[in-house]
Amino acid sequence: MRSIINYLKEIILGVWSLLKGMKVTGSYFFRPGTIVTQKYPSNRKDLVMFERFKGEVVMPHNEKNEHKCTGCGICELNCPNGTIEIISKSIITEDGKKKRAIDKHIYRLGMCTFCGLCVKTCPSNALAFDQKFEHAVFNRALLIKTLNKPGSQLMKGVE
Amino acid sequence: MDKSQLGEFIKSLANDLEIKEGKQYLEVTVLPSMLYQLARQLREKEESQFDFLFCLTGVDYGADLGVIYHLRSTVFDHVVVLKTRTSDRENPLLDSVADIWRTADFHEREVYDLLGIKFKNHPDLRRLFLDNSWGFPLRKDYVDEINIVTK
Amino acid sequence: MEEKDITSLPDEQQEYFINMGPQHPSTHGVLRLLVSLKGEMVKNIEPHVGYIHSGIEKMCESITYPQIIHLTDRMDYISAHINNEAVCLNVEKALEVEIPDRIKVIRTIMSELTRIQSHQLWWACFGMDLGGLTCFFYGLRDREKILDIFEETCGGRMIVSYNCPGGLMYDIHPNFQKRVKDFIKYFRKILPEYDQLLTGNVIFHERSKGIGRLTKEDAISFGVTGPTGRASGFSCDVRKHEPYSAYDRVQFKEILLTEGDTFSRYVARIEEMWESMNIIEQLIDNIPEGPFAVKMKPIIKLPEGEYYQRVETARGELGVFVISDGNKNPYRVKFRSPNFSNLSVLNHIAKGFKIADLVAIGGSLDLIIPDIDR
Amino acid sequence: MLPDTATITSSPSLSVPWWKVVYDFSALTEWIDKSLHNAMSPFWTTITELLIIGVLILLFYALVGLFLVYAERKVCAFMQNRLGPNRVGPFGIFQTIADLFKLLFKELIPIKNADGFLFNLAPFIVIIASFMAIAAIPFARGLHAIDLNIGVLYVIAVSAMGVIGVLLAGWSSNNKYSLIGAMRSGAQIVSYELSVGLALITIVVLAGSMQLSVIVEAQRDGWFIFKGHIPAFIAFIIFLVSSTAETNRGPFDLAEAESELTAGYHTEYSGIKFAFFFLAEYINMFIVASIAATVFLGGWMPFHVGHWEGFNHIMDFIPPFIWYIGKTFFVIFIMMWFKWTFPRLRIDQLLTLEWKYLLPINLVNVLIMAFIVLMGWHF
Repeated sequence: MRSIINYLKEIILGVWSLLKGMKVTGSYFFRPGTIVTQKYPSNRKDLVMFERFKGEVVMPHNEKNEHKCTGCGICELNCPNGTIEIISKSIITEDGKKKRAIDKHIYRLGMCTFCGLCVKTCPSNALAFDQKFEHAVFNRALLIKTLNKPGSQLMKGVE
Repeated sequence: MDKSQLGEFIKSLANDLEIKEGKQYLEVTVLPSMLYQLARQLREKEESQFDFLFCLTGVDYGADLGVIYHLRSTVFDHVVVLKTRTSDRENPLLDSVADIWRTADFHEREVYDLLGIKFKNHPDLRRLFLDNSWGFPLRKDYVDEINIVTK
Repeated sequence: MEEKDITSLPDEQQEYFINMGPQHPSTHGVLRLLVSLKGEMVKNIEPHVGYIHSGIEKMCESITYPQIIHLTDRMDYISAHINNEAVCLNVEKALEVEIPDRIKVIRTIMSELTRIQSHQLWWACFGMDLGGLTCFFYGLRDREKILDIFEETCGGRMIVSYNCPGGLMYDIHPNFQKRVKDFIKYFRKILPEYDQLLTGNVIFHERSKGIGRLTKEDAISFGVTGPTGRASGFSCDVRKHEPYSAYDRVQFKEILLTEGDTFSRYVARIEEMWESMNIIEQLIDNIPEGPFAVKMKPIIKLPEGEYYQRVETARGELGVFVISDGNKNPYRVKFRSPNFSNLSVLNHIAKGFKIADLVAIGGSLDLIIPDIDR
Repeated sequence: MLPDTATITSSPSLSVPWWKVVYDFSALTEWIDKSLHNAMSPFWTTITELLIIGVLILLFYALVGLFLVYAERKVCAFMQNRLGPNRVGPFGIFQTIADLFKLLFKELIPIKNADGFLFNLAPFIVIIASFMAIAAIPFARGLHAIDLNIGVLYVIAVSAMGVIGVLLAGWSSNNKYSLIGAMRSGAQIVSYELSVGLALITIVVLAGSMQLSVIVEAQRDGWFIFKGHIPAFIAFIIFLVSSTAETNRGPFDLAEAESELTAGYHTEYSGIKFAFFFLAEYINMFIVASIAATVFLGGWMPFHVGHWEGFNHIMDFIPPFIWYIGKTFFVIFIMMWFKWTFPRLRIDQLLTLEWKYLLPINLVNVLIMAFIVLMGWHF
C-alpha cells in the first residue's frame, strides 16, 4: 500500500514541478513587455555606445587639422601585437631647428586586441578610443589605417 | 608546521636535499633519482600529507631542464615546492609522479609536449597539444622562423 | 584508429567509436572527445585538446608584464577579469607595492560580477546541454546586464582588460554603483525563477542526481578545484584559504557539498551566485576614496626569483607562476589553469554512464577550452 | 468529399438556421460529385475527385507546415523574451517562405558510402506517412477526405509508419550519430505507440465507435474530455505526453537530441530532403493535435453548455472549421510549451516513463472508463 502511495506521490510531485517550470515560460509568453531583443541594423541611428567603449583607436584632430602626436613611439613600444607602427620624419621648425615629427601613424586594426595600453601610456594624450564598432570591410588592406590626417600638424604647446 | 619545521622534517626524509625558505613557499631541490621516493613519502607521511599537486611546471634553465612541483596539503594547509633538474637535454628522463597524484598525468603530458622531458612509468605519455612533427616550443633554443616574428 | 573487423571480436571488445567534437554543440568550443561506446554506454573517453593552442606561455616570454594581461583575457575568456587580477597581484607582490583599499574593493566587486556572469552563462549552456533551450536565453538575457556594467566601466564587454599592474586602467564610471545595485535587486528576483525552471524540475533531477559522482579523494588527487571540487567536499576556495584583494574583509560562506554528482555541482554554482551577490552588497556602498592606480615605473622589472599567485576564478583555482631573471620580460610563465585539471577527471567520472550523461557531466564541469589549451 | 461522406451527415432541413446550411460542407461536396458524374464517366469522376483532393491536401499540407514553423518560432521566441522572425514581411510572416526557397535551392550533398537508394527513400516514407494520416481527419461537417469506420486505428497505424523512414535515414546515411538517433527513435516510437493507442481506446470505449465522424457527432452535447469525467482527462494528458513523444518533439526529441547527437537521424540530409523531415515533424504534430482535438475536444463541434440556448447559438455561429483549427492549435501550443520549457529525458528514463508510469495508469484508466460506461455514469 505504501508503495502505491509513494508511486502516486511521485507522479503528483513530478507533475507539479513541471507545472512550475511551465508557469515561468508561460508568464513570459503573455508578457511581451519583457522582450529584450534589439532590432540592431534598424536601430542604428539611435544606438548609443558607452563613452568608454573600445571601438578602434583614433587620433583626435581639432578644427585646424592639428593633432597631439609627437611621434615619440611609446605606443609602438607598448603595443603587445605590433599593431602600431610610427614612421617619423625630421622637419625644420619656424625658428630653424631640426625636429623629429610624425610622418605616418600606422594602425593595423586587424591585429589590435583593444587592450588600451597605447591610449593609456601616450604621454601627450594624442590617442583615444572611438565608439565605432562596425569594422567589417571587403578588403583586408582597408584595415591598415593611417591615423594622422593628411597635412595635419602638431598642435601648438605639445612637446 | 611552519616553514622551518617543515624544512627540518623534509630534511629527515632524504639526503642530498637543498632546502631554501623562499619568500612565499619552502623550496626543496632534489636530485632526479631521489624525486619519486621523496614525493611518495611527502604524500604518505602522517606529518606532511601533501595530497594536492596544484601546479607542475617544466622549465628550461638554459643548460638544464627542470620540473617544479607545487604541493599543498589540504589537511594542514602547508605548501612545499619541489624542484628537480636534469642536465641531459637530448634525452631528459624523470620519474613520473602520476601514480601519486593523478592530476600529474595531464600535467606531465603537457610538459613532455612543450619541453620534451620524458617521464618514466607514465601511463600514457603522448603529446597533448601539438602533433609529433613539432619541436619543443618552450625550450629556449626553439626556433620557428615562420610563426615567431621578432621585431 | 586502425581498421579492424570488430564483428569478429569477442563481445566485450567490440567498440563503437564516436568523435565528439571538435565541432559539436555540447563541447562548447573545440574540445574533441574520442568516445568509445557500447550501445549507449560510454566505455572510455579520450580527450584530445590543442585545437586552439595559442602558445600564450611562449608569447609571455617575449613581452612585458603589462602586456601579459591582455593575453590572460583570452585564456579563460568568461572570467577574464579574474585572470587579469591574478597577473597584477603577482607583479604587485613581487614588487612589494602597497595597493590602496579603493583598488582592492573595486577589484573584488568586479571579480564577483565576473563570477556571477560566468555562472549565468554556465547555467544557460548547461540547460541547453540538457535540452532545455529556454534556459540559454534567460541566462544570456541576465548576463547582458552585467556585460553592460562592464562595458560602461571598462570599455570591453567580455575581454575587459581592466587591470594593470598597480591598479586599474580607469576609475569606475559614475553610474557604476547605481547600476550594480539595480542589477542585484533585479537578479535577486530572477534567480528563484532559475530554480523553478530547472532546479526543481523532475526531469532535471532524474538527469543529474547520482550522475558522474566524484569523491573527495579523487577530487584532490585530480586537482579538481572550483565549484566542481567543492561539490565533492574539497575545501579549495582560495578566497578563504589565501585571501587576496578585499576578500579578507567580507563575510561569505564557502559552498561545500558532499555528494559530488552533477546535481551538487549545479547547486554549488547556483549557491555561489547568491554568495557573490552578498559579497557585492557588502562592498558596493563602501568603496573608499583614493586613487585608482598606484604610480608604477614605466618599465616594470621584477626582481629575480619565483612568484606564485593563486586566485579563485569562476571555474577553480588559477595559478600564475612567474620565474623572473630580472628583465622586463619574464623568464618563464606558467598558468595553472583550472579547466586543465577539471578536464582530466572527465574520463574517470563519466565512464559507465550513458552518452546523454556524458553531455550533462561535461556541462557540469563547465570547461572553457582556450583555458585548457592556452 | 468522396460520396460516402454523405452517409453520415443529415441533409439540411428548413428548420435549421442558414449558417448551419452554409457551414455544412456535405452539400457542396455532393454537388461537386453530382456535377462531375453528369459530365463524365464514373471512372474519370473518381480520378478527378482524387486529383482534387490530392491537390487540396498538398496545398493544405504546405500551408500548415509553413505556418507551424512560423508559429513555433514565434511562440518559442516569446517564451524566451525574444522577438523571433521579424524581418521578412510584417512580423516576419514570410520568413518561412523565404526559408523554403532557401532549402529548395540548396545543394543536395551526396554522402560517401551511404546507401543511396534508402538514403533518398527515407524522407519520402516519412512525408508519405504523414500525408496519409491527414486523409482521415474530419475538418468540418462533410469536409472529410475519407471517413473510415476504423478511423482511429487507421490514423495510429499510418502515423506510426513514419518511424520506418527515420530508421532508414539513420541507417543509410553512414553516420554514427544518425544511427544512434535512429535506434533511439525506434525504441521510443514502439513503446509510445502503446500509450497513444490505449489513451484513444479509453475514448473509443466511451464513444462506442472508431469512426471519427461518429466520435465527433457523439460530442454534440459535450466534449468527451468533460463527458468522461476524470478518466477522459487522464487519457487526454497521457495522449498529450505520448503523442509528443511519438512525434519526436522535445522533451522527447532524443532522436535528434541536438546537444548529444548534433542532429540525430537527419544529420547528413541537406536541402529539400532535410526540409521533408522538417516539414513532416510539424505535420505529424498537426496530425496528433487534430486527433486530440477530434477525440477529446469535440473536433469541429462548437462548445455547448447544457441548456444555455442563447450561448449555444452564439457558439454555433462560429464556423466549425474555426472551431477545429482553434482546438488543434490550442493542443499544438501546449506541445510547444512543453518543448520550450523542459530539459530532455535520457533514453532509459524515456522508457521508464512509458513502461512504469504511463502504461499502468493507462490500463487502469481504461478499466475505470469501461466501468463508468457500463454503469452509465457519463453524461
